[in-house]
Amino acid sequence: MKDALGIIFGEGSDAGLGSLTAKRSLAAVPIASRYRIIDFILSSMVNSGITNVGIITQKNYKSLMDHLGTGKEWDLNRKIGGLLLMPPYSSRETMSNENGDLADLAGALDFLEKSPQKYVVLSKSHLICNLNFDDAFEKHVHANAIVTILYQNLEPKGEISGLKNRFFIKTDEDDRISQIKAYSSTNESNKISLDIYIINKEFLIYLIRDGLASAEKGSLSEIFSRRIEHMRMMGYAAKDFVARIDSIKTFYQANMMILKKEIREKLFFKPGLIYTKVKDEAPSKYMESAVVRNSLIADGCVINGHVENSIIFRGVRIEKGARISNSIIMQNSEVQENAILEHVILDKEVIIRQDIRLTGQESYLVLINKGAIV
Amino acid sequence: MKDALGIIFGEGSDAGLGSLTAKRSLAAVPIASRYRIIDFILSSMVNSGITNVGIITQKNYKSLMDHLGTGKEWDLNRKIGGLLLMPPYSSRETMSNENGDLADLAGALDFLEKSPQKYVVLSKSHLICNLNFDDAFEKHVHANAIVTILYQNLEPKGEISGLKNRFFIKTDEDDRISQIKAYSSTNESNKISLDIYIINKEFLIYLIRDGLASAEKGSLSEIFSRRIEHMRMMGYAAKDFVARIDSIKTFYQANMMILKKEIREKLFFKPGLIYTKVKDEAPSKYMESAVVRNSLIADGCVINGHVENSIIFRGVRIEKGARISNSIIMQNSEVQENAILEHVILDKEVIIRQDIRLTGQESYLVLINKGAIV
Amino acid sequence: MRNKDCIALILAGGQGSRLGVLTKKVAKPAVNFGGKYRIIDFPLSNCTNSNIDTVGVLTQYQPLELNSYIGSGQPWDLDRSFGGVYLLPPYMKSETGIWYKGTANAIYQNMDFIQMFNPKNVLILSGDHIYKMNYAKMLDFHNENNADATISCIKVPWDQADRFGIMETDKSMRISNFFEKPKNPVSNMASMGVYIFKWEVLKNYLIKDEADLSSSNDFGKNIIPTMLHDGQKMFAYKFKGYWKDVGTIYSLWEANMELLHKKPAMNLFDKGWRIYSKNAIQPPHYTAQGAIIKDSMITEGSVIYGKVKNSIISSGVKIGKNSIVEDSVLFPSVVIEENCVIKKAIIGERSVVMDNSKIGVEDAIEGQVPSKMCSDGIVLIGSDLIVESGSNIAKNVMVE
Amino acid sequence: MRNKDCIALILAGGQGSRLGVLTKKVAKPAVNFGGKYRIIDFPLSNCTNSNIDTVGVLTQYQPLELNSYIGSGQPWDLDRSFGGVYLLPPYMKSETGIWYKGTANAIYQNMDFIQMFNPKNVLILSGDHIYKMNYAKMLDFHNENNADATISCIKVPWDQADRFGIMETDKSMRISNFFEKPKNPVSNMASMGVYIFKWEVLKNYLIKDEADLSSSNDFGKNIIPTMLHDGQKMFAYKFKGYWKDVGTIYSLWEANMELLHKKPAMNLFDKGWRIYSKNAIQPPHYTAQGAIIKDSMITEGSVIYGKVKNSIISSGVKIGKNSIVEDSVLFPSVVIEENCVIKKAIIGERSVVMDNSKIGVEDAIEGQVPSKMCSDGIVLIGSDLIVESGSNIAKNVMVE
Repeated sequence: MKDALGIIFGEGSDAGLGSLTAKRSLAAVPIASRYRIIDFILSSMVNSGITNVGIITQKNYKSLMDHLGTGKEWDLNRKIGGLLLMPPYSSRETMSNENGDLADLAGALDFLEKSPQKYVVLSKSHLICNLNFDDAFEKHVHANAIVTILYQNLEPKGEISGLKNRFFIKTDEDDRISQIKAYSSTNESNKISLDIYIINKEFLIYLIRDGLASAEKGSLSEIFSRRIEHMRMMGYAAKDFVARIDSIKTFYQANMMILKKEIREKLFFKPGLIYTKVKDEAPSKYMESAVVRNSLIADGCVINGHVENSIIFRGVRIEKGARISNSIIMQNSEVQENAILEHVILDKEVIIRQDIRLTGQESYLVLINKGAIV
Repeated sequence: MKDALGIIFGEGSDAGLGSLTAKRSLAAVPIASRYRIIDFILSSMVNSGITNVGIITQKNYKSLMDHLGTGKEWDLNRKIGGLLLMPPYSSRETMSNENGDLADLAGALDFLEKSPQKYVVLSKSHLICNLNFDDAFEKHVHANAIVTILYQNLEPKGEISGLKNRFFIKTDEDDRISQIKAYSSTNESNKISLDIYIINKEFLIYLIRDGLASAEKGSLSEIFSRRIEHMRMMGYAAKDFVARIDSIKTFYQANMMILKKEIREKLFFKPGLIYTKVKDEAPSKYMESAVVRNSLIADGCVINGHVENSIIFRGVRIEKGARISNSIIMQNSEVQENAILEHVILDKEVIIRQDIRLTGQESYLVLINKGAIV
Repeated sequence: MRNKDCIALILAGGQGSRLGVLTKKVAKPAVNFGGKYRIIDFPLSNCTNSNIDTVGVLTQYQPLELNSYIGSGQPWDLDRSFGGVYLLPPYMKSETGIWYKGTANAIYQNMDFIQMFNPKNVLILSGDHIYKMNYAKMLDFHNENNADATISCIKVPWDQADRFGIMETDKSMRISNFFEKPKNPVSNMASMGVYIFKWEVLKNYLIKDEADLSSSNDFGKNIIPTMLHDGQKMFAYKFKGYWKDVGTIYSLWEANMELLHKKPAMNLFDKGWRIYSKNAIQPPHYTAQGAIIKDSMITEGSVIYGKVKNSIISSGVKIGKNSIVEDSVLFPSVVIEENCVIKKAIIGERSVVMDNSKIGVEDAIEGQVPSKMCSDGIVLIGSDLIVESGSNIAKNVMVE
Repeated sequence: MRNKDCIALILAGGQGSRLGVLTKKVAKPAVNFGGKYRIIDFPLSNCTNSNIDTVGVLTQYQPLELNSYIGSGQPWDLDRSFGGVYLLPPYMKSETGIWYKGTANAIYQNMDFIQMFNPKNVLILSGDHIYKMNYAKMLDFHNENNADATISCIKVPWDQADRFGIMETDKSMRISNFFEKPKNPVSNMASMGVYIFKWEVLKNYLIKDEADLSSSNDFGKNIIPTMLHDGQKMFAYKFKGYWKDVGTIYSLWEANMELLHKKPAMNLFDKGWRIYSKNAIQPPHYTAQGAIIKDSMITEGSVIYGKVKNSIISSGVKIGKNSIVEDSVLFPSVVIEENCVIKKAIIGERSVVMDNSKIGVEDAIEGQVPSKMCSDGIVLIGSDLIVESGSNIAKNVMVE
């Protein structure tokens, strides 16, 4: 797939992650003990042989920049191609998000034109997945498609929560797309778009230019839907695990799902590895009274308390007598003696003092802001 | 100087470089056949042993980002420290430049706080120079100063054009600063500030916080001037060549000055080398009818015409019979047969067609926009 | 020409034969340590943390794994434009090439390399010690004394002093006598094998030493005694802190176990002096419902279903249900299947212990010969081996 | 485990003794070429441009300059996390180490390295040719034929065919015969020393060849004839374009001069196939008021006051007033002072020709012995030399 470049939207326009995205873009939200959300789609692209990736960022992208650095960890510290962050043009500062995907993509026009590749793999950052696009790409080229939309089959139809912002497609027996339609309760298709596209680059450039001139709004799904008659669009069924993060609830669920063996073993290893920024922490240390069950633990932690069904990030300290269950504890947080946390999400660098008790529900998670002392 | 970090303002707030800065920051303006303006101050910092440099950018910094890349060419592709671009915070987007230097520096607060170094070398990007800060730094530490301002002696007083935005300082026999004053015709000092500062980091952090709380405005010169009674500020006389770019005129003059042997030999080699982005062009080729006199030529050019007193950037083609004098021809431009250019600045990728004649004056340079076909 | 104030050279050529099967395919400095490190991470990280950004690693024996581990030097921030890390094997000049004969000859053969940086001082290190040391402070001491050579030293127990180079100094710490492995030590100040030399001075001694055909071209046996004899200014720099030669199976095991102390002398959690290592690209480790882990260090990619006590678990290790691992060091990607008991073992990379096996439980088993290299009951299993279901391996056995 | 489809190995161990003083201190692939390149830039850039991102460079002879030139591989975008460029000198296994005996033995000794990447195919290159070639196309041809080996070949003049490995093929380009340096060549299709082998197949032949004590362990002499004899599927891939062995002083000079043609066969200005090189960190070159430059290539850091005709001027060269340089190749940082005449000379790095000197002007001068390595009037001056004021050096002389 040397002939494809990647474009990732750093923001999900529908990111409702509360204080987790107050000071960082969705792409930079920590997940799964040692990753940021963007690591998954970015690693998927790299593992598919893409060596030229542009990331469209809007606001709050300092933490994303800090995370990606020179791109070394994704082997994207390249002289030819590599990683490019595309900040908003000054001329675009007056535009608001309501202008839609094409306006966001306008910032990438220069990148698209200067890159030698002929195809574009385009995705939002909010998918927790481990995909390889080789097969879809080959089918795209072979079918002479202009756009290929990756989708998943819902079984049974419409059973996932949060479908209301999703698009469904209908395809014929050759997987050619005949309809793209926003979710409705009377939905007739079980093919839900992943919002990952393979697009011929020249066409994408045309679309951006054309869309800007006519001020065309909306998401790419809507834009493609309007043109369905005029262009050859194919579908491609992705069969791997994909979790979509668009709320605190889906964020929490995705973390908890990774505790499952069958998901964990695929998500981190197959078809490729998931890369992230290296922090050089020591191995985690289990002390005398540590009790840990069904949990993911990153490096650099010191554990002397109880941890169950939880996701523990790098450099966390859990003191004796502390009890943590069904919770997510982010980097460098500290849970002091005899504190009790249930259904809690601690952002980075939080301190929970002795004997404090915080209890949420699966339906109502307690979220503590970065750096807070409770 | 491992104990100092660097901060560079990507913009000169007084950048009046016309169309050269329409789509790029001042820091990214091409100069001297193969450099960008920021290369000089950035290389000076690197050659002084600074390994942690933050660059404060505002708008239009895509070309700057592209130029700096991973920081490899400045040996700043580091895991520990290295190069950090600091984009504006979203909370700062409503602020305008009129809020002054402290507001711009607010974007660097996080960087300042997380870096282990105790001192800051702070400069704007618009100085063409090759400096080593070791000696000034040692004096700063030894004198227990809070701020050291680098200055130059004007001989005779006030003979440089464009003094009206400059600040002069008065120092006692120990080089302690007793006055900082904006230029006026009755100026009593010949010590002109270079706007390069060595500052104790903790003090700078205090100043930014304090300044933000009180919405203090103005340049650092003004801010220091107001506090002159309360803090120990030292001067340091820099004796090397420094050219300041703040207009098309000073930009043109700086380029032409580099043609002088004594300036060229120091500026590019002493005390350190000047680094820039590598482009992998072939050596330049002089064809049969080439005539070149007193000119700087970068790699990748093919010269078959006449060139005199000019600055030729990478990848330029000059056809037979073309005559170029007292001009600056930027990257990948093409001057076709028998065209004549005098006192002209061509931005990148300009094409001058056969027999075209463009003539400016030293006092009125003809400036052709990027990509134009004339 | 640019100069460096001080560059470092790490002697990483030794075969490390006392580590038995652990160094069958890799050089000693590449041996795993502490769950996610290799021995050479310690001197390399010390250099980075001491602001020494130019390091030559002198390799000779089985360097492939070491080379690909060090790579561009990026994990230690040593991928610098002028400087950084260089791997220095022996090479041919004109028609001839010779392998490194001794520590001094290895440096002698790389004089051209050192000259590229024209350093004032060279720091000579060995690649087989576990310690954290600020070389910058030693360099300050060296410069303050205007010394020709400075040797870092540490107090060792008197009964071990005969295994080291032993120094006598005056009050100013100037060295008056140096004895390489003395039978009757006069002091217990032992050389750590960490030297700083003025390069101009060392250069001459290397050339003289090379010309002397009777010399064994060794720092401890030849260069240092000769310099001392010539009256060069040589100082001893006292180092306090954890320092451990991990040249034997027992000392390697012991150094690993010492990390598990409540307040270990070698603190890997110190953010002011990180030990860097090449990242394994593994997910967080997973501790299952029935697992019990106490007094242990576990790193990324491991999956633990069994019981782990007082052990070091490296990246990608799997420990199955009802298995017990105690007082052991499992190298990366080791698999312990179900219902095993592992005691006081070091198990090499990617080896698999199949279910119902016992390792290090019995004192002796007929047909199993204890290894001379193993002691104190330690079992050593090599890399890439498969221990079949229901195996029983006695204490002090080495499996190749 | 990750695999690579194809990795490249560059044989860069040769001494290149026919290049005389130019290879006294550096390996042949590190010799300067074309103003800002070294010979090895060509195979390395070809690899990058052909999307081959894993390259082993087999070094043996004087590798220091080559090593520090290649460094992390960044100039060729070969500083990759999995893959990139590796320098592969000979090393010791267990107690013994042997230097590379021949081209095939060099690959044999690095089988462990190759195995790390588990490639389907290996591309074997030599480090001493100037050419631009898309190896990806050759690989496609190799795969389409399901070949065990594919050898790139080029038509050479019949009178030179006896210097090459010569192939006979059928219509499908399958090789029927291969003659290493035949006295009476049956064809003028010469091997370029560019081979693609199926790794699984080559591995077996390397092992067999190593066991054969009578073998000289060479691809052309041993491996290829044996494979052919065994009936393996071997194809010839026809290369069209510029290809030059720069193994002699004359051919090196000639290849440089060919760059100055109006439309050179080796086009360095092609943006679709750049030749990468390590940057010298020099300012733009400066051409002074009185300078005259025609039909020449000049690169960064040079300062020209004199007259330059039909010459290659490398980075950092200074040419003084009233000096004339014609038909010459000046290596980096050469200084020609004032009033000199230099004709048909190759001058090594950093050498200084002091004022009023003449080089290559006289046919013969008493006391100066023409070198066997120089021909056609070419003068060769080594690196780091000083040619005193008023010197006069005759044609065909080599100065060490």
